[in-house]
Amino acid sequence: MDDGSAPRAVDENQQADADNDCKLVARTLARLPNVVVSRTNMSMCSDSGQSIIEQDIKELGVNRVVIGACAPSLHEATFRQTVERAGLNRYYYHHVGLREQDSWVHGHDRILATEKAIRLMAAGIAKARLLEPLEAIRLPAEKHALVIGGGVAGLKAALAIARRDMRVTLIEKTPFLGGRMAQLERIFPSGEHARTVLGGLIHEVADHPRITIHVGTQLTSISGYVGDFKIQLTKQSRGVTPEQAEQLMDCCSQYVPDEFNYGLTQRKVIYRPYDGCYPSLPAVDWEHYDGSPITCGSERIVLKNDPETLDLSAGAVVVATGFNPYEPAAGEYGYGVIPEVITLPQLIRKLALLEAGASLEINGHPVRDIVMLHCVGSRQIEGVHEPQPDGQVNDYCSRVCCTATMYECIELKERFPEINLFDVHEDIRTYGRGHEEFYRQTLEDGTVMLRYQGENPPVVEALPSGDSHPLVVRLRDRLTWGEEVEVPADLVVLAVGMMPRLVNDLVEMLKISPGKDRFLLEVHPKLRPVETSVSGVVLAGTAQGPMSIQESAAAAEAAAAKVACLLSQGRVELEPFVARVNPELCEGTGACVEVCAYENAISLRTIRQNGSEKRHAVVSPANCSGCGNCVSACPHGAIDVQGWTLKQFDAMVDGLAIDMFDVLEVEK
Amino acid sequence: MSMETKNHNTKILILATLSGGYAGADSVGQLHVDYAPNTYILPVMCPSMFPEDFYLRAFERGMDAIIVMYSGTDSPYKGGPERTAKLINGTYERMKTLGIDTRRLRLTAICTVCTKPFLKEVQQMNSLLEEIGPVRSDFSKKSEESIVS
Amino acid sequence: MVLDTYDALVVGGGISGMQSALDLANQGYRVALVERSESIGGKMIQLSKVFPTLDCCSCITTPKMSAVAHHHGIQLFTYSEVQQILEDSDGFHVDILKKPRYVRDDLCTGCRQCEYACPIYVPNPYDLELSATKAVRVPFSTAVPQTAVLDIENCLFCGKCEKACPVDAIDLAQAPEIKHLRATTIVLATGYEITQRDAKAEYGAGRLPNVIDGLMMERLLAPTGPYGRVLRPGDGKEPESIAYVQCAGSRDETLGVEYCSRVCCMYAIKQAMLISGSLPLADITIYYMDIRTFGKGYEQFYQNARTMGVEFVKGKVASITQDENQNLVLRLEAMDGKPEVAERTHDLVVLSVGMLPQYDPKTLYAVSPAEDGFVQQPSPNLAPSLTDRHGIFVAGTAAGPMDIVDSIVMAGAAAASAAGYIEERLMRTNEQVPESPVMEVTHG
Amino acid sequence: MMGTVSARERSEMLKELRQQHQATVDRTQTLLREQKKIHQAICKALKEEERTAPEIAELLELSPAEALWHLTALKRYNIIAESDMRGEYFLYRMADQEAG
Repeated sequence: MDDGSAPRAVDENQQADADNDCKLVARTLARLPNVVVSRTNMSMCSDSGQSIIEQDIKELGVNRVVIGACAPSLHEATFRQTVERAGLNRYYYHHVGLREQDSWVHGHDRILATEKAIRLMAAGIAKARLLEPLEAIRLPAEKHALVIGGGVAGLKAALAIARRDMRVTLIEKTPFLGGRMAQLERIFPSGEHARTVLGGLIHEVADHPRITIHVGTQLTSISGYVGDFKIQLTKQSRGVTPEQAEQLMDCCSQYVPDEFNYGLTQRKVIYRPYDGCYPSLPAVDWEHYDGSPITCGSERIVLKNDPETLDLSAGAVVVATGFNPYEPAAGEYGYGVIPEVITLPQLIRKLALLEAGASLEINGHPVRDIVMLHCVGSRQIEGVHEPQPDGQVNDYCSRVCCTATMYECIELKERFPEINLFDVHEDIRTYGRGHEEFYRQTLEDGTVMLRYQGENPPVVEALPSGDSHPLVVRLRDRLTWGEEVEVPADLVVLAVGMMPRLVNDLVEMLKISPGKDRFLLEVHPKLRPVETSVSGVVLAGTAQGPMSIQESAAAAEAAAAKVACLLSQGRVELEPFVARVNPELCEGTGACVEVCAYENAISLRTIRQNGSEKRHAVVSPANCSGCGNCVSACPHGAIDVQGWTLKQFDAMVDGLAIDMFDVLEVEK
Repeated sequence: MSMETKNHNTKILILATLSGGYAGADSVGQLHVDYAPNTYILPVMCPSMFPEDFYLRAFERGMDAIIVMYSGTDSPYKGGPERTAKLINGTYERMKTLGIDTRRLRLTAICTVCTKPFLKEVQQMNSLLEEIGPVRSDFSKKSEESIVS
Repeated sequence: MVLDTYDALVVGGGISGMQSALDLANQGYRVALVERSESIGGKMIQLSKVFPTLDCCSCITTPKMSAVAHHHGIQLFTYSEVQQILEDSDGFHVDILKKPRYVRDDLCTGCRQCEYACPIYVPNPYDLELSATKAVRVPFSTAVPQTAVLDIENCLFCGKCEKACPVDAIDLAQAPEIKHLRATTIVLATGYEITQRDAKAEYGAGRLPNVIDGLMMERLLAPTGPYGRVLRPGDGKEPESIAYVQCAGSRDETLGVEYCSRVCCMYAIKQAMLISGSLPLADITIYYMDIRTFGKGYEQFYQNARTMGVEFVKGKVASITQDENQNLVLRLEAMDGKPEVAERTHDLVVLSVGMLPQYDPKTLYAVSPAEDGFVQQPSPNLAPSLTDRHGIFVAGTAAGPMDIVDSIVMAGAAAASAAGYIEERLMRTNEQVPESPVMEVTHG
Repeated sequence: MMGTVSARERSEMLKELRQQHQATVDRTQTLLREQKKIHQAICKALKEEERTAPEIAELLELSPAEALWHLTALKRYNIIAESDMRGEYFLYRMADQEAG
């Protein structure tokens, strides 16, 4: 049995991917003071690996555990639970990241990588000697979630959270719910009508007693932590009342391009995006309304936006801010320069606007030959594709465009059987359940398949007027073994990829991170696929990456499950890494209070001690962020962040500096 | 096994924030990009906790360079980055009086996916160390007295 | 009879089932998890590393297995199968058959003394029979639970294991047991099968030892694999030239499998990268129809593999035959850049086999399969985890091919749907307290 | 403490079980005899000198795949060990006694 007076450390060194000589590391570390046992194991995180740790704690009296393995973000929590199961305080555990920061990055120099492992572990052991038992901070949690985004992912997340007996506030930046899905017509794989399906979902959400909806609303500030985020929202005025709305809309004469139809049509600045939208009350487009009075009969009415501020607290935030279709640069495959080049979303709107039985025309000419061009704004290659203005190259696949293109090819053939279709692609990625069927149908319909190599993309050019066609698409076709092919076309449709909606303000406020592709980043695609690095902020849908409707709905429900895991018990546990004052050393200088940026986190109190009054600092753990501003400010060294003390850091530096000749076994 | 190779006599201490540099270093790991192994990364919540003495002591203990990879404007801690910058500036002043080359201490913002900036920082610091040598060469210029009281 | 009562029954202990169980139990629900094999972990625990992060697979899987095993809210039934399901106003009544391990799970510590003592070597299912194990064994090093199982079909009844066992856990008289339990809702996470290696006569009908499937290659690449390195099973040669045949069992009308299996492109590319890591001199060629690297970070992974020198050839492999040195001759049609039919020789061929449904869900669960044989999703867009039976939800590859990331997300979705269903039921029960008359439920 | 079954009772029980599972016992006994023969032959060959899987196959008149399977089996239970390479094949040798 261990009497607690002699701290011991055990090193469990997992060979993650190692070029490192783990066994040498383990043998060396075994020689360090207090180390009781030092092991290597292929998978310490497995159940059998964890039982070894439990056994060592129980049988050898080990009372500090250090593991060098993968990044602490992956398995630190796992091992804290392990030591807790064996009866130790969970904070008697220290995790050293040897995989991502050593064995995976120093493959060229095994000896130095091994030395690095020894030093990092020695530092970890040095810290472990000074670890103290800590208790998690338990705080009540609001069973209330804020969902940002009123598209299909936000709606699904809101409904799933509300069904789990929690309150939801759903906010949508635009004046109407529905998001990108509302702009679709028939959706794959079921063939259902998008707005019919969506309408059903919206009404379930709108009718739910635990869901509050705010449209025209954005997050303007957020503070706090999981379980208790203090949130401020700003809500734009609707601008019209139900009584005057229809008349005002009739009278309004200011038109702007209609983004619902991707600029193919115009709409008024008082508008409904589509029939059956929610809310049905029209709204004023404040961004475009020029402020001039609207003449209605004898009345001249000036519309006024009087944004309202709403304050609320929520336990968790779901980010479902969705995507934008890639907007090709002017001249990219002729887009914006040649009127006969449009995007796939535009084609979908164009076909929706076309009356049944009418023939397809572009720019006043009948359409006979259409080229569908894949991967516009997706799978871009540096040096081949022009970067976007900010230097970004979209090197990812957008998942849905292949199936969406096949699906449109089928619709085109159904409605205009005489049209010739040419599908120009690098690969056809109809991966989803039932999607291959659409590929096959497209082939059966007689669509001509042409395939280019990514490094050698096709070229779209205008033909001189008087030519049989307005455009020509040129490519080297791999299906005919590299033949140069020219396809004259009346219409070129660009299957544009997905881009995350740029929500920089929101990202900054929430302190979450975008990935290299600018989509919001999850902690780990398999271990924590919908969580962000900020506890209590989760991701849903295409804000995270390209997804189909089905995938967005599933991701949204997964996000809801995560929210339920966090909040359903009505309390959250926070790490105890907050400031702590040593009353023995505190002289009440107040230097700590001065540098603290958090309200009520640290304050001076007067206490009576041995008959005399003394001022000293007191920390309120729930308000403390653990930043440590106060630690460096205290002239008497009286404050520390629990679990991250200065003494521990000094000891770690000493650990890194150990003399290798003292600890290494000498080879005979 | 011998630990002696010719580039092995320097150590770079990297203090990296969990919300920034530490995650950035993990991202480099996920890409399996090789870099110099004389880099010792310690995770920190926010480097504003370190007083000037901490850095001086680390130099004294044989850290030849220190890179503080904080989260800059992305920091989740209010006031943390500003205070860190102030403390580092204070440390520079004290390094000057002690004769330690101030380029040995560097404050830089590294984000969770900043893999290229991370590698660049490590590479630049190593080039500097090749040029100016280990920290004890700075100390030997000064008297034997201890630098931290 | 008093029944064990659970909020949810999760059928299947692979990655989807484990994730669903954890997502439900972490919300405070009581969950029963039934797994038909000796250990949880599913197919995922057999894999080497996972794309696109190249994390070692056991680093992702084993902690989840451990979390499931230790969770207070989860009751684990391994080596057990659902026998019968009845439904009444209380929910589902389920009979579970606990198959005899012939080893007492309350005593066994997983020390493997029985395994060392057993004289009979049998093909090891965990290594897809590429290696050997014993007739009594702990299924694999990271198995949960760490309880031995005795394969009675290959037992000599020699008694050596009984003598070797330090805790008297061997019980050759063990009989199957039936457990009865009640659950409000059921999540089907029953997974998939892979295409049989002998499915295609053109590819040697499973008779060529050096034509292996993707899962076998996973075992060869795993650090715990049969040889501890990549060797070809036909004779132990270290291969210098390895070919991947894509869509071997998917997008193939002759097999009646018209769908894409979604994972094969990525696992082939991943394996190619891992092989070039361990055998830097080996040539690796991937013969494909379309490269479908559609997930987050996948396209970049594919481009990296191309940069690393993995050769991608667009071409359909018409047939595979073996020469006198056990090398394999591939006949290729419509090869990239060349109109003629070509022949190429490789040391080892990996068939990128696809995913097939496990079983017909109709018989036991009264849940309809779709035409592809996987569980039908009547509301595929907005409620992908719904089945056509009220109260039964589907997670992961039981609803068609998908990769691990998508399975995990869908497992979360199934957990959310199941939780919503449990809450609705609770609300209804609460509303039926004696004083008030039975009321219409407005939200349900 | 649990009550333990006496050695006598145990052997009685085994005898009964063997009768019940007569077909299995017959099959596994044949299998055991074959395996023992092969394993003894492999060990004898490897005691003479280190050999590759195809060499063992030729010596024992097995298919190279079968030879490899048995070598893998013996290696897994630390009876033999992998050695250096000869050409494209690994050699196998008897395991060090201490390794068991």
